[in-house]
Amino acid sequence: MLELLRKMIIGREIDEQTLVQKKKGNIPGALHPAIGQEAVSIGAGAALRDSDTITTTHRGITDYIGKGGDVRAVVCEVFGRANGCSKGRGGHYFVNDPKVGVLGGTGVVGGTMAMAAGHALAFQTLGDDRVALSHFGDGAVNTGMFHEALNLASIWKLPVIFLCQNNEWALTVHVSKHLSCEHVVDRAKGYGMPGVIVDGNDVMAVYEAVSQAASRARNGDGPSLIEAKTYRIPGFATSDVGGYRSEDEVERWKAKDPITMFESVLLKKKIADSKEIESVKAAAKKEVGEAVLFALESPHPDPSTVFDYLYA
Amino acid sequence: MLELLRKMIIGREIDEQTLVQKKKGNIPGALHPAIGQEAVSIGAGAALRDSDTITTTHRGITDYIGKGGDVRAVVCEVFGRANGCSKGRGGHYFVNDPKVGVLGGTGVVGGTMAMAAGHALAFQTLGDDRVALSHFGDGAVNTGMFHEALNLASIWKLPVIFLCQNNEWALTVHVSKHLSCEHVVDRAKGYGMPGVIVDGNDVMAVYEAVSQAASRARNGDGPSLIEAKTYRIPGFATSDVGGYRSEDEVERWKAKDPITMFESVLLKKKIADSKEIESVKAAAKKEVGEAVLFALESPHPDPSTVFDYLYA
Amino acid sequence: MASMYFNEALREALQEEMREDESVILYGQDAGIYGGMFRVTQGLAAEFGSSRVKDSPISEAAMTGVAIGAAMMGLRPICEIMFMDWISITMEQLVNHAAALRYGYGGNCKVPMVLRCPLGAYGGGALHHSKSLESWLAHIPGLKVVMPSTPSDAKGLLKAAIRDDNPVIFLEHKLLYGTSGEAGDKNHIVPIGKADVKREGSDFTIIATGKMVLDSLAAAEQLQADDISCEVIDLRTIVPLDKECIVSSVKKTHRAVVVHEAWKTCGHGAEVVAVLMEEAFDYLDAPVLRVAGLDCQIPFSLPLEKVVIPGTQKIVEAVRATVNGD
Amino acid sequence: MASMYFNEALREALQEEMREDESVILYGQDAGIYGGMFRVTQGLAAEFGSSRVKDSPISEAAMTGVAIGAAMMGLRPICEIMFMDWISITMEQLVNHAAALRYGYGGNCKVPMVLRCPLGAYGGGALHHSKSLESWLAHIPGLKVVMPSTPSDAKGLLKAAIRDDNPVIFLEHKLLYGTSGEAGDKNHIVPIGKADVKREGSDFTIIATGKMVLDSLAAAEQLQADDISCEVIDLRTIVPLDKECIVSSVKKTHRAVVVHEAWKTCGHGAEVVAVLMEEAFDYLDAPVLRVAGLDCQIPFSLPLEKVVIPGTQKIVEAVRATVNGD
Ligand SMILES: Cc1ncc(C[n+]2csc(CCOP(=O)(O)OP(=O)(O)O)c2C)c(N)n1
Ligand SMILES: Cc1ncc(C[n+]2csc(CCOP(=O)(O)OP(=O)(O)O)c2C)c(N)n1
Ligand SMILES: [Mg+2]
Ligand SMILES: [Mg+2]
Repeated sequence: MLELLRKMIIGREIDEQTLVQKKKGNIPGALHPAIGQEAVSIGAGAALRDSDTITTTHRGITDYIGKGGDVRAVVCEVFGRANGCSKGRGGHYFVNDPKVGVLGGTGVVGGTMAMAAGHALAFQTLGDDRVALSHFGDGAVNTGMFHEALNLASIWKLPVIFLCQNNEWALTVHVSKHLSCEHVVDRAKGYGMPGVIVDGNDVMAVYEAVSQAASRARNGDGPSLIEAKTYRIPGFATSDVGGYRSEDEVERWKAKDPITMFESVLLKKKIADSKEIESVKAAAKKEVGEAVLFALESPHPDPSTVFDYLYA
Repeated sequence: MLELLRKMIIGREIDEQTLVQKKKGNIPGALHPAIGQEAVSIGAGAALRDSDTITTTHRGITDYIGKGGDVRAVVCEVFGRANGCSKGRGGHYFVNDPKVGVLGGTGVVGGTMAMAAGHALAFQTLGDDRVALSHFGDGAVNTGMFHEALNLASIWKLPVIFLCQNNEWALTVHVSKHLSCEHVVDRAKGYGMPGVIVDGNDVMAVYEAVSQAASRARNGDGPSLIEAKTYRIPGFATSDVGGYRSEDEVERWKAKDPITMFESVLLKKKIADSKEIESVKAAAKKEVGEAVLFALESPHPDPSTVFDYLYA
Repeated sequence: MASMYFNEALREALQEEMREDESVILYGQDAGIYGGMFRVTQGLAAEFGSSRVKDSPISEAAMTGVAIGAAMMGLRPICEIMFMDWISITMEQLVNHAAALRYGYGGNCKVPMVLRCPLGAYGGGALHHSKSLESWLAHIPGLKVVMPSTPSDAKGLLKAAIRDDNPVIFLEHKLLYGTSGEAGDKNHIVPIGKADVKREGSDFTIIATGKMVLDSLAAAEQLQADDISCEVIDLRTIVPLDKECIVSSVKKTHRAVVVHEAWKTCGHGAEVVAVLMEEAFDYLDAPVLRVAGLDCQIPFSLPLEKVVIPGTQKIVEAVRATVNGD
Repeated sequence: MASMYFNEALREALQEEMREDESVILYGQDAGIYGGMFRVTQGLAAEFGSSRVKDSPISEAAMTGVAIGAAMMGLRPICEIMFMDWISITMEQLVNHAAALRYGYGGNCKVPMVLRCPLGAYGGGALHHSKSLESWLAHIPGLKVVMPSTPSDAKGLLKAAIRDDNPVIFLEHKLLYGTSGEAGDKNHIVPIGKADVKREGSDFTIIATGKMVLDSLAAAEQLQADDISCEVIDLRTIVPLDKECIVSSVKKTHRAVVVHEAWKTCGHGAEVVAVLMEEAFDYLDAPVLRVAGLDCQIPFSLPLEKVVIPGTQKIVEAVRATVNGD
């Protein structure tokens, strides 16, 4: 359980420290921090095996960490370095680590949802009991891709889990203004699959829900839809100029910080004492800090290699 | 009510007679007859005003007739003649008659569903009380477009009716093999709109359901989803080589022919006697027959006009 | 006349047309309350209200389809697709419906819609936020495709696009939003289909679009030092293409390069080359080369992005290579 | 070796590869039990079962996405899009994912999928069942684009496409399905990226693809009567383009036309012209013209369709015009 906490903090630290580096001008492009959503990413990853796969989104760094992705590789990638997990080609949009089944991120909302079903089709066809999980946001629920992927996965009974990180906002549009039903899972019946709502700030609750969906999938009973209710604390990206939501709202959710909440649980259940927790925190902070320094010193890709990896 | 019968027979006759002409080699391309589905097309059209609009599909001739479309214009179009409703450009895929709000057909499954919502957006913005209706098949329910259009129409509360002609087959794939829920309307909740199942071979039932949805839309209460359960009697198109469904199944549905059924109702309720019905039939047959002869004698478009209507 | 930013010029065009004509409405993801990812629609929701300025769900295909339907029924909708990379989602609605239905319905409708779309690399956008796909759109009969390079053209062309009775794709390079210049008054309209000679010259013709016009002007400046006098033509509209303008320039200069940021293979530069082949072959003293994006997915790393995306230096080199005949 | 139809040759390629390699699977709308709209997959569901041959719902975007994911995880999926007009629905998955992810993931995956797609006008298909959109695909770095003209090339190229480790778009002209010829045995592979000289000639080069190769051969035959000896090059693959083959032919003949059915503006013919401009300018005695589909939505009426879609007669005229220099 301390491992869950550790990973949540790693995810948080990567976001925090890269935001600092971004401000310093050391990172090109925008960043999409997932601060506040760590319980979903880490709980989901923990419920899966290394050989299972996940796909994710533009906000996928912590999802990648949850699945066991390498810290240095992703931090170097955020900085666009040659030793990043995408060799500097992708940036934070394209997190991937095939060794632990992260294949992977995208910049297109909804873009990897059918891909996850494709992973699952391969598992089904090859006759093994692996499962695929697709992370996506509430905004993605209105893409045609969401619909096509869930319908297809259902009729082909694919071992795939659709996990919506409903963080209440699609950039600057509130879920109540873009979604035509109250809960994302109100759509589950239309795909003939179970739909479960879970507290997305409770890492154990997410772990449980994903575990159940995974066994269902492994048993050949097909896909599931899980809606994790959570919240994005920072701006939608580093380009966010704000003005679309209240400070109050943000503060209310800050009070439900998934890391703090999980710490209390650990303390209350006497799984760890505060000293242990502090040392996990310090170690995580240090690991990420070192990764950032390592990244800053890492080489940029050589321009002469620009076409590498385009074709196999 | 006799008018409903008349239009159903007109639709049927256009299909029957153009199928004969197609066999004779007088019509290019494929045809997509809607025989067996007339009650949906005609019932829906009758429930709307001339100023309301419909969009339709590749199988839209009878939908067009139901909305009051001109017989000669569409028959000439099926033959690709210069005086057709699309000036020979579109064939049966592009039925349209703006005078009575048919705008219109498409060859792309799902392709006009958002367009119908767009009609509705115009009505809403212009502040009038017109409504738009989108005809589509069960196969279209799995397109991303279905999903995006229904969600968007719902959150914007557009005065649009989504009417699924569930004829059990998407070409050669049975609805149970392509749709991940039992009924199309099982998806309605996910779009926050009412979902109503109606006997699609009962013209009055369709009329009722569409009338209700139309008043709802006119009252500013937003879109509805209606599922009309019906059946396509002939092949999916003139290119169908068969082999995917049983003769039995087809025979069972032939016994529920919407035209015969409606005739019995008219007789039973003494709204018409069999003589009147026969004369409606004869007149309809004659009208279509004359339209076919007229089309056969009509000129083809002049090649020098090929670019006409490309740009406004 | 006051100087303004490119995105302000666009906003002014929208605002003026919306004030003028009640049938003009607009929507897009985050285009309403927030004012658009690139701030183009800022303040418009406040002025015109949510019935005319809307936030849309992430549904690019339906967004386009809705514009088509609304346009048929008398509105002049303007729909914003946030990045051109995702216009790919709605190519079906564009090729089969927006561009096609007037023809398919035998002239019984028109589709006066504008689809606005930021495009181009802007530093670390990576594979999904950097593309220039104008060639796909130029390939579709029934569309018009517009791509301004200055605030003045941006305003004048957007006003023309809104008033046009056909579907117009309006392409805005992200790096141009922060450029500034005069943008003309309420009556400033730039006709669709007319190229503009942004710099006159006698020895060489550089044909460019969008942000590449600025890079071409910078290149022309450098080449002047070598005594190569470059004419820089800003196509402004890709469809319809102002063939007369480019052909007559090349008849004068006998040498040309075509510049665009989009991928080279099957990019619209190939079309311009083919047109010159067809209509100016006898006047050409050297082959017309293309300076274009490398045929590579667009990488995140800035040093790599710089290799893929063309700029002033590559234009200068191509002109020199043409002149030197190597 | 027995002669067979083009669609049978495709089926044989699928069948042989599926027998050989268990990781090859296929699906498409009506591709399973029914055997495909154009009968290409007939009998395959019966032989290989529903775990390897599936009917798909009408979900072109997800169909493509599933192929991408399955390919990443070790399968070699073949996905059929029933008409190329609807490939427009899945351009997003093709440009941003199929073609991009290997690059975006720094080489950490490969995407060995084939997307088969019938294209072209075939008499009364009208606006939504007639298009040829290969230029869009050729514009995307990371894809290969294949377009055979004979049963033999169809079989050999499809086998090569299935074995290729990259996403391959495989384009089949509907009017070719019913043509016949020898198709080679189990070991017959045609390498992707090699054009084929379908007829040798000394005076003129005709460069064509797909069904237009047959029309070009017919044109060459007619032109022989005028004593114009035409070489007919079948590109076979549009990406990668066999530049060497076309350039060396043009260096010999000094005159060329490029022929395709796709719309002219920004069609791939423009790319071929631009390549000849770049690499064979000094050898050209006349401008390289394009014989291509008119820039018009494709009409239903047969007399109109005939105007829009090119054929033998237009090729003959273009060659004559080039030779006569008018
Ligand atoms: C197809 C597509 N349309 C629009 C965008 C621009 N965009 C990036 S993130 C985003 C909001 C996504 O919302 P959600 O799915 O809830 O994910 P979150 O950002 O909240 O994690 C949008 C609209 C995109 N990336 N892809
Ligand atoms: C986007 C798209 N994909 C595939 C097709 C080919 N196609 C034509 S009709 C059809 C089946 C449609 O089924 P349904 O929506 O139930 O309508 P029906 O034919 O039963 O009236 C298909 C797959 C198409 N026209 N458009
Ligand atoms: Mg969200
Ligand atoms: Mg059906």
